Parts: sequence; structure tokens; C-alpha cells
Amino acid sequence: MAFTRKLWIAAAAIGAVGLGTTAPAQAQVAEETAFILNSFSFLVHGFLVMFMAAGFAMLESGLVRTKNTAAICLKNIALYGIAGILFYLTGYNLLYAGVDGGVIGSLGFWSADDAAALAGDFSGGYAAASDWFFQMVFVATTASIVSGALAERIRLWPFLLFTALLSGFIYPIAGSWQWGGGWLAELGFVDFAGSTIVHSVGGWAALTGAILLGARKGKYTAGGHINPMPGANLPLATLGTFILWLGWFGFNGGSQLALGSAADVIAIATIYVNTNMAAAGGVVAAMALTQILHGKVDLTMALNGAIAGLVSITAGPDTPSLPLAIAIGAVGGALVVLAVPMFDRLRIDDVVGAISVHLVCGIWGTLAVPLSNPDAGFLTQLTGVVAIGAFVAAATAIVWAVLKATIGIRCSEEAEMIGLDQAELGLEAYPEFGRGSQMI
Amino acid sequence: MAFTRKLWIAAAAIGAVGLGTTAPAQAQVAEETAFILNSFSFLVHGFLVMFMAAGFAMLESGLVRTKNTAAICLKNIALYGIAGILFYLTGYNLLYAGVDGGVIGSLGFWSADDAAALAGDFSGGYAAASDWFFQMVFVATTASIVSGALAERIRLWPFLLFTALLSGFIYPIAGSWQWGGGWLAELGFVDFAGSTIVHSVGGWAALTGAILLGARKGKYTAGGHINPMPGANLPLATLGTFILWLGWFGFNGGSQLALGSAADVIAIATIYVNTNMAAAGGVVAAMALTQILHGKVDLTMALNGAIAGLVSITAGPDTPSLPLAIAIGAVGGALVVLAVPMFDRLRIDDVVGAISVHLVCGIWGTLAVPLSNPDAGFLTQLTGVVAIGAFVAAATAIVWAVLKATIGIRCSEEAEMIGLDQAELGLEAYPEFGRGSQMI
Amino acid sequence: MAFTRKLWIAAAAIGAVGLGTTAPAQAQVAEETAFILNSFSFLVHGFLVMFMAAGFAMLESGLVRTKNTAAICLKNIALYGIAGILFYLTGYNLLYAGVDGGVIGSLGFWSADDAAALAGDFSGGYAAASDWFFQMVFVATTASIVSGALAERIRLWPFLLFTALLSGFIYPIAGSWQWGGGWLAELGFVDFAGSTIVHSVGGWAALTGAILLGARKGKYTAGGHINPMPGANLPLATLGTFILWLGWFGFNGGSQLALGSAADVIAIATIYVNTNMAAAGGVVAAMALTQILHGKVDLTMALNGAIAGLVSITAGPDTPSLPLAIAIGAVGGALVVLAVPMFDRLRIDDVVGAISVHLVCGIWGTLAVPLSNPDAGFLTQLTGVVAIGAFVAAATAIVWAVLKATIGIRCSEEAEMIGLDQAELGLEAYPEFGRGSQMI
Amino acid sequence: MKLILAIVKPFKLDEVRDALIAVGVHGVTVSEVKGFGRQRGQTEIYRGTEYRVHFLPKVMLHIAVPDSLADRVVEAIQAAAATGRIGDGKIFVLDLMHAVRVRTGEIDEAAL
Amino acid sequence: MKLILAIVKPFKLDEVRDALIAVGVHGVTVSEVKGFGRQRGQTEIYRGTEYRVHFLPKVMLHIAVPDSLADRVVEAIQAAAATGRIGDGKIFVLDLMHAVRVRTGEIDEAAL
Amino acid sequence: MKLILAIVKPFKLDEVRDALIAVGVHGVTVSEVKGFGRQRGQTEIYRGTEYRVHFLPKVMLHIAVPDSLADRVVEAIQAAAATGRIGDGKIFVLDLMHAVRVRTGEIDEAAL
Ligand SMILES: Nc1ncnc2c1ncn2[C@@H]1O[C@H](COP(=O)(O)OP(=O)(O)O)[C@@H](O)[C@H]1O
Ligand SMILES: Nc1ncnc2c1ncn2[C@@H]1O[C@H](COP(=O)(O)OP(=O)(O)O)[C@@H](O)[C@H]1O
Ligand SMILES: Nc1ncnc2c1ncn2[C@@H]1O[C@H](COP(=O)(O)OP(=O)(O)O)[C@@H](O)[C@H]1O
Repeated sequence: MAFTRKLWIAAAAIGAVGLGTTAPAQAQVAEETAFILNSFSFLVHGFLVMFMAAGFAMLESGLVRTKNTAAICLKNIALYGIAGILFYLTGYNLLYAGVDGGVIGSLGFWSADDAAALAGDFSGGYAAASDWFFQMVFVATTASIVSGALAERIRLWPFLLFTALLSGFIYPIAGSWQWGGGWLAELGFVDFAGSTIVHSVGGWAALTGAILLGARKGKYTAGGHINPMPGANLPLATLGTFILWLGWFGFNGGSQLALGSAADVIAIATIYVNTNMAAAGGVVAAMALTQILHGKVDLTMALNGAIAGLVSITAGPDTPSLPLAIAIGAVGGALVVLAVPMFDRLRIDDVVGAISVHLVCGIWGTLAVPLSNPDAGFLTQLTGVVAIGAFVAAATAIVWAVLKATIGIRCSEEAEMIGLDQAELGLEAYPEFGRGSQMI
Repeated sequence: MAFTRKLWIAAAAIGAVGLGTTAPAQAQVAEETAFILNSFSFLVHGFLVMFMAAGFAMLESGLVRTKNTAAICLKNIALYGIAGILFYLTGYNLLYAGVDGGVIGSLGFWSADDAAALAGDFSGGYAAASDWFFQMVFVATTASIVSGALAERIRLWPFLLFTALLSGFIYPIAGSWQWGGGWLAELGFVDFAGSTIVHSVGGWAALTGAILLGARKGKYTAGGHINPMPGANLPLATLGTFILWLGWFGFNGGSQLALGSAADVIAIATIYVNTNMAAAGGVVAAMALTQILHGKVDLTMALNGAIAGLVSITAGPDTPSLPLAIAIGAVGGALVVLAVPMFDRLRIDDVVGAISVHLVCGIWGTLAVPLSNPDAGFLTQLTGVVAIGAFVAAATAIVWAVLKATIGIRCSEEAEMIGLDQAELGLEAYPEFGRGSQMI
Repeated sequence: MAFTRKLWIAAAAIGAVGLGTTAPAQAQVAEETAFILNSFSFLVHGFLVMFMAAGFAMLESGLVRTKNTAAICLKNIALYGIAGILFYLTGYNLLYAGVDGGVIGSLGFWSADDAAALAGDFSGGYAAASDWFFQMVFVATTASIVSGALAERIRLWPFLLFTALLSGFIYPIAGSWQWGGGWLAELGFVDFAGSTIVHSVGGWAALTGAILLGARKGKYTAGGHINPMPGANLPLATLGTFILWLGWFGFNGGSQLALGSAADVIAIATIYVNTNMAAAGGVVAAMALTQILHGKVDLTMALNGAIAGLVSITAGPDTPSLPLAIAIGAVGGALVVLAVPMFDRLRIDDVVGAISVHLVCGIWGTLAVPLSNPDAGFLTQLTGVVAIGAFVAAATAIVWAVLKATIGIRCSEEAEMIGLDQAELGLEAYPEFGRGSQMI
Repeated sequence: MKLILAIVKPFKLDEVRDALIAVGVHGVTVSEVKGFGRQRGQTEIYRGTEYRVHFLPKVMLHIAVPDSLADRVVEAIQAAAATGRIGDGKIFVLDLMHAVRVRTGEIDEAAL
Repeated sequence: MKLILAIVKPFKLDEVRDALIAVGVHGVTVSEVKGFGRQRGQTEIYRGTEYRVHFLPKVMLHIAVPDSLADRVVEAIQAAAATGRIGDGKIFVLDLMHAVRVRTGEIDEAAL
Repeated sequence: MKLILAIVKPFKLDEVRDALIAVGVHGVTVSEVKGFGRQRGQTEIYRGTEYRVHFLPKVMLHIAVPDSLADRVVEAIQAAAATGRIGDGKIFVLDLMHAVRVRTGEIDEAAL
């Protein structure tokens, strides 16, 4: 039997109750109560993950320049809406319907079926729509990762088209291999809340996009010189990071997929603590390393460090001890401090550090699972990382290339110079600040 | 028996348990557990709605000009406090106490009575204060709608006085007609979470206010020319919209008013999904329409479009299918794109588009309920819209007119020129940006 | 038996169930269900308190000047991470392990023990990690209070070192006297959610820090003149205040420490309402008083007033009637309006008003408990205030003095002039606004 | 040629620009400035402490004109910018030796 | 000595600075300004209403130079700043009577 | 009359203003500018990449004075603005042909 992200819920819920019949002490939660709690966990944790869309929007609007700020805001709210629609149209079923150890689910709209529960059979474990809601906010996260990396030069509509394909097809197929009960699940690959399935998938899409799109004009000058283009509003970037940190309790905690037994809530509480401490480790490590390397502490690196810690723990937030969680996060934080300038030296222009944070730490986190989880093997983890990486890199590269060859993905040089806000939106994010038009 | 917003809770809670006695499969949730879950739903969903106050504050501070930014922040936090106090003093009882098919409740402070539950009788269904908290945050929402429309020219204290009257009297009376079990409830009018009762009420108050207050100086020049006054900080407006979107899960989801049975949580989950997808539909429709009409995509319209979708689904988030929810939201998003310039042509100056979003889409959403809810009839819906509209328009027009004739509602021309921040607060929102005094 | 913050939880949980065996009507919540609900309350309310870290970060970034904005963001995210790590290493056990009526707990890392619950014995009442998480976010709040007061001149690393000592030692020892079941608990001192233990402790640390650090250069000029240094971004300060208000539902509501019975949820609901209304009272009182005193309404005072109301109700949010809660908050709001200029006259430079808000109102709130709580005596309350005040003032003064004498705590004059962002972080918070380097 | 520097109240800028166009000026360069003069800044209160803002927002225009236009331009600005209230601003006239249009390299009056 | 005022497009600033250094200028003072001229501002749309932005971002340089350098400086700026597209800007040359270096009190050419 | 342009460090502005008032100047117009000169900008690090900020914040004052006051004003500014450290700024003196007070139309010395 495949341990899929969906079946497992049902298994857990049934398990708790089932066990109860033989072990009275554990049979105390009525099935319907468990059903309510499981569903409510999806909803509460789901709204926390939903709010991560705001976190990404603020992080990214803080790290771009003023002339592209309104555009990145628009991309973030639009992609959240579009990802949800596509996940309804194709994504959910491709991810979860009939994968059966294979490589893809089935085509078709999602639809809720709560008939059994309404008739008094609660063995399904949760309300159908609560599960869908929780799964849907994950796909939006994947899409959010891409927007930051490609900011300041990608055109709005091609980006949204890519988002639709990523949310409706590429992410669900990759996810189906494990969460949907596909071949990676059979192999024993472990990715609790998606270091690989969500974050690396987003990271690969960002990487291929960044390569095919090219760097911002003026970012890398002849002679290997790198020209920083500082983010315009760092308090907003800080706010965005805090919102992401908050949302991650939903992301990882909710991925327990059940709240209907003491064992579940104990697991969720452990996950909250580990998630928090990995982020703490990430921020402290990033600060210490920048202080050592540069003699100053870069706020944007500290923020990236916190998120790096969060991404790193996401593949296995349930098993590490608290000090190991700190360590896993700290390694993530350090990796980011090294990866950001490395990508710059490779002339891969990632405006917000999304590739370093989500791809690099997503890989690290996935490989770190065996440190505390005896069910996970290093080679299996590596297989999952490579297989999903290869598939997503190839698929997204093809999509980007086709978009580039057909409708084009990059704005004109002039649009880049005046900024996407004016070129594509016809307005300014801050008309009364800086060079804004409303001052004079 | 009138289906009021309050009685219905109790009915649902009792129902679940009551049915349980005959249908064992549904009797699994202990009465006390249901009591806890119902109350906790009020609290969790209530804090989400409370946070919408921050959403309105950010949306509005992003859409006004810098010289009026601190003033709008102050209005937003003050109105939230005042609305709560008035809802305690008069609002709650006018809305819920002894309406009995009539047009008004009774005067008197609210007070909690949990004696029965503390004595072991849980048939009340929920903690009294949890219900009050949830109802109170709704009244604050109504008041928040007004502040944005009238920004940049209304004086602080008259505005707050109006807020007190709206929260303590006008909104509760209008609401009592349906939610309090008044005559509209008897008629069968359906307004699940308040497209009409909350949003249109706020919208009517904003409309009469905007008319009696007049447009900002320079907004409409001779010869029919409209002079845009762009919002100063669009990332904040974006953040505000995301916060509102988040809060709306509480607004609509909590309006199920119970979490004590599987049926309730299934309903809430459905509501979350429909709420989310209506917003998605709104943002996509608004973007598409501005792209078609203007060749560019206005971020502020996309934000308004998302909120428009949310307002539109609010009258009936429980019954539509997911694609219908998208469609209802999309129509709302499109309506806003058309309504905003229409109000401008009518020279009704609404700084943030509140009338278009909350009034226009509140009406649309209410009329759209019969599309999926067989209990709702188009004519009854129309009756509710017109009756509440007429009452609120008349009542608020009178209040505005009296305020205008007595203490005055509009700031002096000079105050408007230097901005309300300096004139009424004696400080600046951004002293080091733009023309701020702290730079030189 | 000492009524500690921890034992009390267990007591409550057991109580509910225990009573149930004799009073069937109250025995409805299964022990395991209560266990889940208690733990889930810790998690949900805990994530709300965690989000207060973002609230403090935004409040403080709004109230400092642009040249120190990135530095205050960095301090806020770093302190949140560090406080958690120290609370793991020493804090939790010093606070809760074996205090037994004494003055200190024991040294040692925290570790979770859920064996009993996993074996079916739910009498522990909650998941160990859920409790730790909830306690941990409180220590971060204490540390957050300090950063605002000392902003714009304290060096990064010494500040973080102080934070570590405060979180790992000083706060836990002070807290152990009551919450850990120490001597103040035996005496009958009441501090429900920490007006004294959290807020005054932070306030005392801020006060001694502000004195030993000295005022910002140019803040007080010869001849007693006070030179205002206006906050740079008031919408962010407003957002921060709203986030704190939201988080406070977790802070006070979660401090009921249980959700496993109807009595618990009734208490939590009451706490929510009182918490909200105290803040409402605080904001209205601060507005009214500034209007009367100065003829204008200072937004920053209104924001401080809201938080003052929240701090004031925190010692006893469970017992007052709603109008008394408003009054307690209103007195807090008024106190702040008077205390802020008073500290300025004393030349104690508190950038964000943290001492006025958290120390002054923390004392007021603690002394106000007997107004509604018959279990609290005015003299006992005073004893607690004085004892904890004396200990924390002495301990923090020593730490500050040692830091000052050794590594130094204050930045150079030049660093202060160019701002900590450039001096310690090497970047700017707003490079394209105001005097930002990226404009020309 | 003359280089005219005019310091006026910000909300008068549009009227001044229209007046300049009316007398035949083709270009203007404007900057945000702060002025200190007979007009006193307002008193503000921040967190219970009063303080005075000394410098008030103004805009400064640089306008290069042929000698023949100079007087009319000065008059036009004065007429358009005056409110009769203190702080209306100043107009300064400097002698301009050379002017070049960057795009074409045209010089002097042809460059204006 | 001459005081040269150059108004150029913002993105040309770095090239102009390099050109100035190349001809031996040691210092420049730059301000953000808005320009109005033959170049027309773009049309924007805000919430369904069209409007035109009249003033376009430019930077203005103040450069004090010895008489001997003046022509070369003007040429250097013109060459570096020209794109050939409308709105490239203007260069104005004024006579400069005195110059003082604040730090040392040195005067005139020694001060530049 | 003379038009004095003084470029000074921003934190010296208040002292300069006081010094000007002391010698009898009634008005000043100030703008935020950036300066490039012998003083080198600091090196910053953003996300692991070093870069140099070339232009440093300064403020520029425009002060119109009667000829009789010019020397004293220049001296007063120099005295008040000097720190002795590189980057203190410059003072430039131009000949001012006409001045007009917008409010009243008064001209030349009466306008100052
Ligand atoms: N001597 C001066 N040199 C330069 N600018 C001046 C001078 N005097 C006044 N100004 C500018 O003119 C503005 C208006 O001057 P002010 O004395 O306040 O009013 P008025 O011109 O109506 O008498 C000032 O704010 C300042 O910008
Ligand atoms: N007469 C003038 N006085 C001062 N500045 C001018 C004048 N004419 C143009 N400018 C400045 O030069 C800029 C470019 O002028 P414009 O007429 O648009 O293009 P071009 O110089 O290429 O013909 C304007 O934006 C403005 O800043
Ligand atoms: N030739 C010049 N023309 C215009 N402004 C200049 C010139 N030289 C210097 N400046 C201005 O004076 C400031 C100080 O000059 P700098 O050479 O750095 O120091 P110092 O004047 O102490 O030698 C510069 O930042 C710039 O604003």
C-alpha cells in the first residue's frame, strides 16, 4: 500500500479510531469529533498558508526597486488567484486521483464528495473541501517562489501563463510521485511538507526561468563586475519574512493532515517547535556568517536565512530533536549566504534569492531527513531530489523556451528602463516618494 | 419560527445533538465538545475578522495621498475601538434582543449569560462572549467601509461621531430585520454573511456621505475633466487586500455559526473554498477587463476586483458550486472596473472605490443567491436590498445632513491643501520621504 | 499546593474531566479530546503571539528614523530567534522546573515528554511541545519590548547578547516566582497573562538600558529643550499596532491554558472581549486626552494608547466586567499620554514609548486586578510589582553596566550620525526614498 | 539670454507653467526645495513635545530665456504665483552666457 | 571661472560623470529635478481615468570649472548625454565670480 | 546683488542657518543634492556583493544678498559649515541682476 499524502490522512484518522476499539484509552475521541478536528486543522493551517501569499508579496515588493514594485504586487495577487483556479481544473486530480504507484494522476475537475460523512460515516476522516483548500494553498506557494526570482524584467501575462501551467500540470505531476502515492512513495521517499515537492519545484522553475530570461540589464557588467540593485523597502521585506514564518506553522503543522488524536496533536506541536527553531537557526547562522565574511550583517541575508531554515526543515519537521532542528536550519541559513553570491558569479540573476533559498535549501532539507528519520534512506532521498529536479527542470525549461519563442517573456529594454509599473500597469507604486510623478 | 442568525446557531447545535439521539452515527460529538467547538469557531473566525480592520487600514493608507495618510490610520484604529464600545452599549441588543419578526430590537447594554452552560446545560450552543465577539467585529467592518470613501477631506471627530451612530444604531436596526429575526427573516430573505447587511450598509453610508461631503478640491475640474490623485503606497494597499482576503475566511466561514458537527465543518470548508475562488474570479476578471479596456492592468483595480469577488460571494458562500463561485466573483470584479469610473463621471468622489466594491457588489451578491440557493427567491432578495438600502440611505443621509448643518463635516480648504495629517494631527506620516519636513 | 501556570493547566484539564465523573453533564468531553483541544489552544494562541514579533518589528520600524530602520528590523527578527534558543537551553526549566515555592527553577535543556499521553494517559492535559511553544513566544515578547526603547543608538551584538541573558535567565527567574509556582504564587500574587511578568519585566530592562545607554545625540539640548525625532513611517507603526492587538487575543486568551471544557472556552471568550475592549478604551482615552491637552490628536499616542490598554488588562483579563475592562484600558491609555513627555523631561530617551506603555501600564494593570478579582489583594499585588521590579531593575542594570564597561553598548557618534543601517549593516532601508543613495 | 530662478509655492506650479507657456517659454526645469524666510513654519506636536518646522516646501524653477522674453517671463511668473500671502516666493534673474541643446548640439537662443 | 548647469536624463548620469572626470573635473553637485519641454510626458491611467504626466525626471548638475576648462566640459557633457532622442536636456553656462572651499577657505580656482 | 550657492554637509544646515540670520540674511532656499568630489563614498555590501556609493548627500543653499552683505555671508557660511574634514563643500558667488518678491512685486534689494 502506498503511503500517500491523502491516503495517509484517512489511515491516520481511521487508525486512531480503529485502535481505539482495542485500546480503550485511545478510543476517547468520537469519530465525528475527529472528523471535525481533522477538517478544522486543514482550515486553520490552510489559512495560515494562504497568508504566505501576502508574505511573498511583501518580501518581494521590499526587495525589488520602486519602479517594479506595483508589478510584483500584481503578479503575486494574480498568481494566487490563478493557481487556485488551475488546481481546481486539473491540478488536484493530476496530483491525487488514481496515481497508484505511477507517474501521473488523472485529468478532470476536482469535486467534493462528503456524502458518506453527511450520512454518518466519518471514516473519510475530513471534509473534502478542507483537504482541497489545504492542498490548493500549497500550489500557490510554489508559484509564488518563481515571481521573486524573475522580477523586474518578465512580462506580466507570459508569467501568469507559466504560473497556470506550473500550477495545473508540472507541480501536480511532480507531487503525484510522492504525495499522490506514485512511484517515489513506493520507493520510500520522504518529503513531509514539501522541501522538494513544493520548494525545490518552485526553485527549479525559477532557475530555468532566470537562465532563459537573462539577467536584468546592467546587473552584470563587462569584466565580471556585479552591480547591486538594492531592494527599495526593507521593512516590507522584513514583514514578509515574518508572515512567511507564521504561515510555515500552517505549512508544516497542517501537513500532519490530522488533529483527531492525541498522537496527532503531539506531532503537530513537535512540528511547530522544530519549524520555529529551524528558522531561528537559519537567521542566527546567516547573521553570524555575514558578520564573519563581510564585517557587517546584511538584513536581507538574515531574512533569507530565516526562510532558508524554514525550507530546510520542511522535508522532515516531525522527527528531529530540537537541537537537530536548529542545526538543520542553521546549515540552511549558511548555505544561502554562500549561494547568493555564487549564483551572481554564475550570472544567474535572482532578484530576491529565491533559488538559493528554495532550491538549494530544499535539496539540503530533503537530504537531511535520514539524520533523524529511520524510515528515510539517503539514496532514496537523493533519487527523489534528482528525479523531481530532472523532470521539473526539463518541463519548465521547455515551457519557458516555448513561451520565449512564441509570445516572448521579456519586456522591452525601454520598459525595463522606465520600469514595469509604468510600462505594463501605467502607474507608480510610490508616486510621491523618490522620483515619483506626484511630487512636482 | 424565524431563522435568525442567533437562533439558527442554537438550532444547528441542538439539531446535531438532537438528531444524534435518533441517528447514533451522528450523535458522536458530545454536547460539551460541540459547545467548545462552536465557541472556538467564533473566536478563531472572529480574530480573523478583527484583523480585517488592519486590512482596511492598510488598503486605505495605500490609496490616499501622503498628506492624509496618518489621518486615515487614526480613523481606522479609532473607529474599530468606538464601534466595539457602541455595539456593547446599544448595538447588540438592538440587533438581536426581541426583534421577533419586527423592525427593531430593544435598547440596553449587552451582557453575557453563561449560567446554564456552567451548570452543565450546553443547549445554548456557545459561550455568550464568543458570539458577541464575532458579531462585534462585523460592525467594525461596516464602519471601516465608510472611512475609505470619505478620506482626505472629512474631519476626524464628526466622522467618529457618525461611526458611533452607524455602529450603535443604524447597522443594528438594518441587521435586525434579517439576522435578528425581523420581518425580512420572516419573508425568507437570505444574506448568509452580509453582502447586504454589512457591505451594502457600509456602502450606502459611504455613498450618502460622499454626496453630502462633496468631492476633494481639484478632483473634478470644469469641463468634466477628472483629475486622478494616485494612492501613495501601493504595496500597502496590496497588503491590505491580502489581509482582507485572509479575514474573509473568518467573515464567511465563521458565519456558519457552528463547528459542532461534521455537517458544520463540511459547510465551513465549502465556504472557505467558495470564498477563495470568488476572490480569485474577481481579481482575474478585473485584470482581464482593464487589460481589454485600457491596454494596461491597473493594480488598484485588481485589488478592488479581489475584494469585489469577496463581497459578491458573501451573501451566499455556502451553496454555489466552485465554478459558480468563480463566476459570481468574476462578475463582481468586472462590475467594479465599470463602476469606479462611472461614479467619477457622476462626480461622486470615492477615494478607495468603497462604494463600487461594497455597495455595487453587495447588491449583486445578494441578488445572485437564488442562482444556487433554492430557499432564496429573486423578488425577496430584491425586497431586502431595496428595503435595507432605502432605510440606510435615508438614515445616513439625515445623520450626515445634521452633522453638516451643526458641527460641520468637512475640513477647511486650507486643511485640505496642507493635508489632514498636519491640520488635525499635527504630524506627518512620512516625514523623511517626498516633501517631508525632516529631510532638510 | 502552588497554583503555577503549568500545574494549573493540568489541574484545569483534570478538573474538568474529574468533575465529570461526579457531574455527568460536565463529563462530556473525552479526556483525549480535551487533551487535543488544550494543545490546539496553545498552538493557535501561540502562533498569534508569535506574530506579535512582526507587530513589534513594524511598530518600531515605523517609529524610528529611516537611517536606523533596517537595523531595528534586524534586531527584531534576530531577537525572536535568539530568545527561542535560549528559552530552550535554560529558560524553560529555570521558569518551570522544580521552583516549588522558591525563587528559581533548575538548570537544564527543556525536553518533551509525551510518553504518558502516547500510552493513553491524557491526564498531563496537553502536548509538551505545545506548552513549550506557547511559553516561548512570551519570552520573545519580553525581549521585543527592549529593542524599541533603545533603538537608534545601541549596537547590534551587545543588544543581542543582552537579549540572550534576558530570555535565558532574568525573565525566567522573575517569572518562576509566580508562574513557576514560586514564592509569589504562594503569596497569592495574581498576574494572569503577564502585565508584570512579561510587560513590566521588559519595561524595566528597557528603563535601565535607556539610562545606561543615554539619550540619542541631539535629542535633549541645553536649556531643557526636547528635540522630536519623528518616526519615519506611520502606516507601518499602525500596522504593527493592529498586529499586536490581534496577537493579544492569543497572549491573553491562550493564557487560560486550556480549552478542554465549556468553562474554559467561556473564560477564553470573556478574555477576548475584555482584551478587545481594554484596547478600545485605551485608544479612545489617548485620543481624547491628546485632543484636550494639545488641540490635536497624535496618531503615535493613539497607537501607544491601544497597546497601553492591552498591557493594562493583561494581569487580569478574565474577571472584569466589560465596562470595567474599558475603564482599565482607558486609564492605561491616559497614563501613556502623560508618561511619554514625563520621561522626556527626565531625559530618558525611549524611542517608541515602550517604557510608558509596558512598564507604567504593566504596573497599573497589575494593581488593578483586585478591582474585579476577589482572590487578589492590593498589597500582594504591590509586593509582586515591587519584588519583580527590584530584581529585574537590579539584574538588568548590572548586565547593562558590565556590557558597557567591557564590549561597549553604544555605537560611535559617527555611526549614530550616519545611522546604524549604514554603520552596522552596510545598507539602507529605503535606498530610493528621501536621501537614499539609489536615486542619483 | 537670462536664466530665471523662480521660487514659488508648490500648489502654484501648474498655474505658473501655464503662464510660461502663454508667453512663449518652451521649457522649464523644476526642483523641490525648502524655503526659509519671513513666513514662519507651523508648530507641530510629536508625542507631547512641541517643535517648529522652519523650512517650508517650495518649488524652484530654472527657466532659460532669450533676453527679449525675460521681462515678460518675470511678470508672468509674478502674476501667476502671487497669492498676496507671505511666503509667495522670489524671482531671481541671472545673466546666461551660453546654452546648448544636448540632443542636437544647437547653441544659445536656438537651444532654448 | 564658469558655473555650468547641465540638465540630463537620469540614466545618463554615470556616463556624464565619467566624461567629466576624463576631462579633469574634480567635483560635481547633482540634484533630482523634473523637466518640462518639447518632450511630452506619457499618458497614464489610474482607476479608469487617463491623465498626462507633464514633468519628466531629469538630473541637474552644477559644475564649477576654471574658464580654461569650460568649453571642454560642455562638449564632454553634450557628447556623453546625447541619445539623439527628444528630451536629452540642456547645458547652461554662467559666469562664476568667486568660489570658496569650505574646509580650507581656499578661494577661486584653488577651491575647485 | 549676489546669488550665493553654498553646498554643505546636511547636518551643518542648522548652524549655517543660524549664522546667516546672525549676519542679517532674511531668507534662504535649500535643496537636497548629492555631491561628488575628493571625498570618496563609502563601500557598501548588498547580498554578498561590494559596491561603492559615489554620490554623498549634501544640501545646497541659494541665498540672494545685497552686494554689501556678500563677503560677510560667504565668511559666515564658511565658518559655520567647516569641520576641517574632506567633503565640507563649496561656496559659489554669482552676479544677480534682478530680484522680485512675488507677493508684492517689490524689486531688487527691497525684494530680499
Ligand atoms: N534672500 C533669499 N535668498 C534666497 N531665497 C529666498 C530669500 N528670501 C526668501 N527666499 C525664498 O523665498 C521664499 C519666500 O520668502 P518669505 O520671506 O517667506 O516671503 P515673502 O517673499 O512673501 O516675503 C522663502 O521660503 C525662500 O525659499
Ligand atoms: N528654457 C529652458 N529652461 C530651463 N530648462 C529647460 C528649458 N528647455 C528645456 N529645459 C530642460 O531640458 C529638458 C529637455 O528639453 P526638451 O525640450 O524636452 O528636449 P530637447 O532639449 O531634446 O529639445 C526639459 O525636460 C527641461 O528640464
Ligand atoms: N567643481 C565643483 N563643482 C560643483 N560642486 C563641487 C565641485 N567640487 C566639489 N563640489 C561639491 O562640493 C562637495 C565637496 O567637495 P570635495 O571635493 O568632496 O571636498 P572638499 O571641498 O572638502 O575638498 C562635493 O560633494 C560636491 O557637492
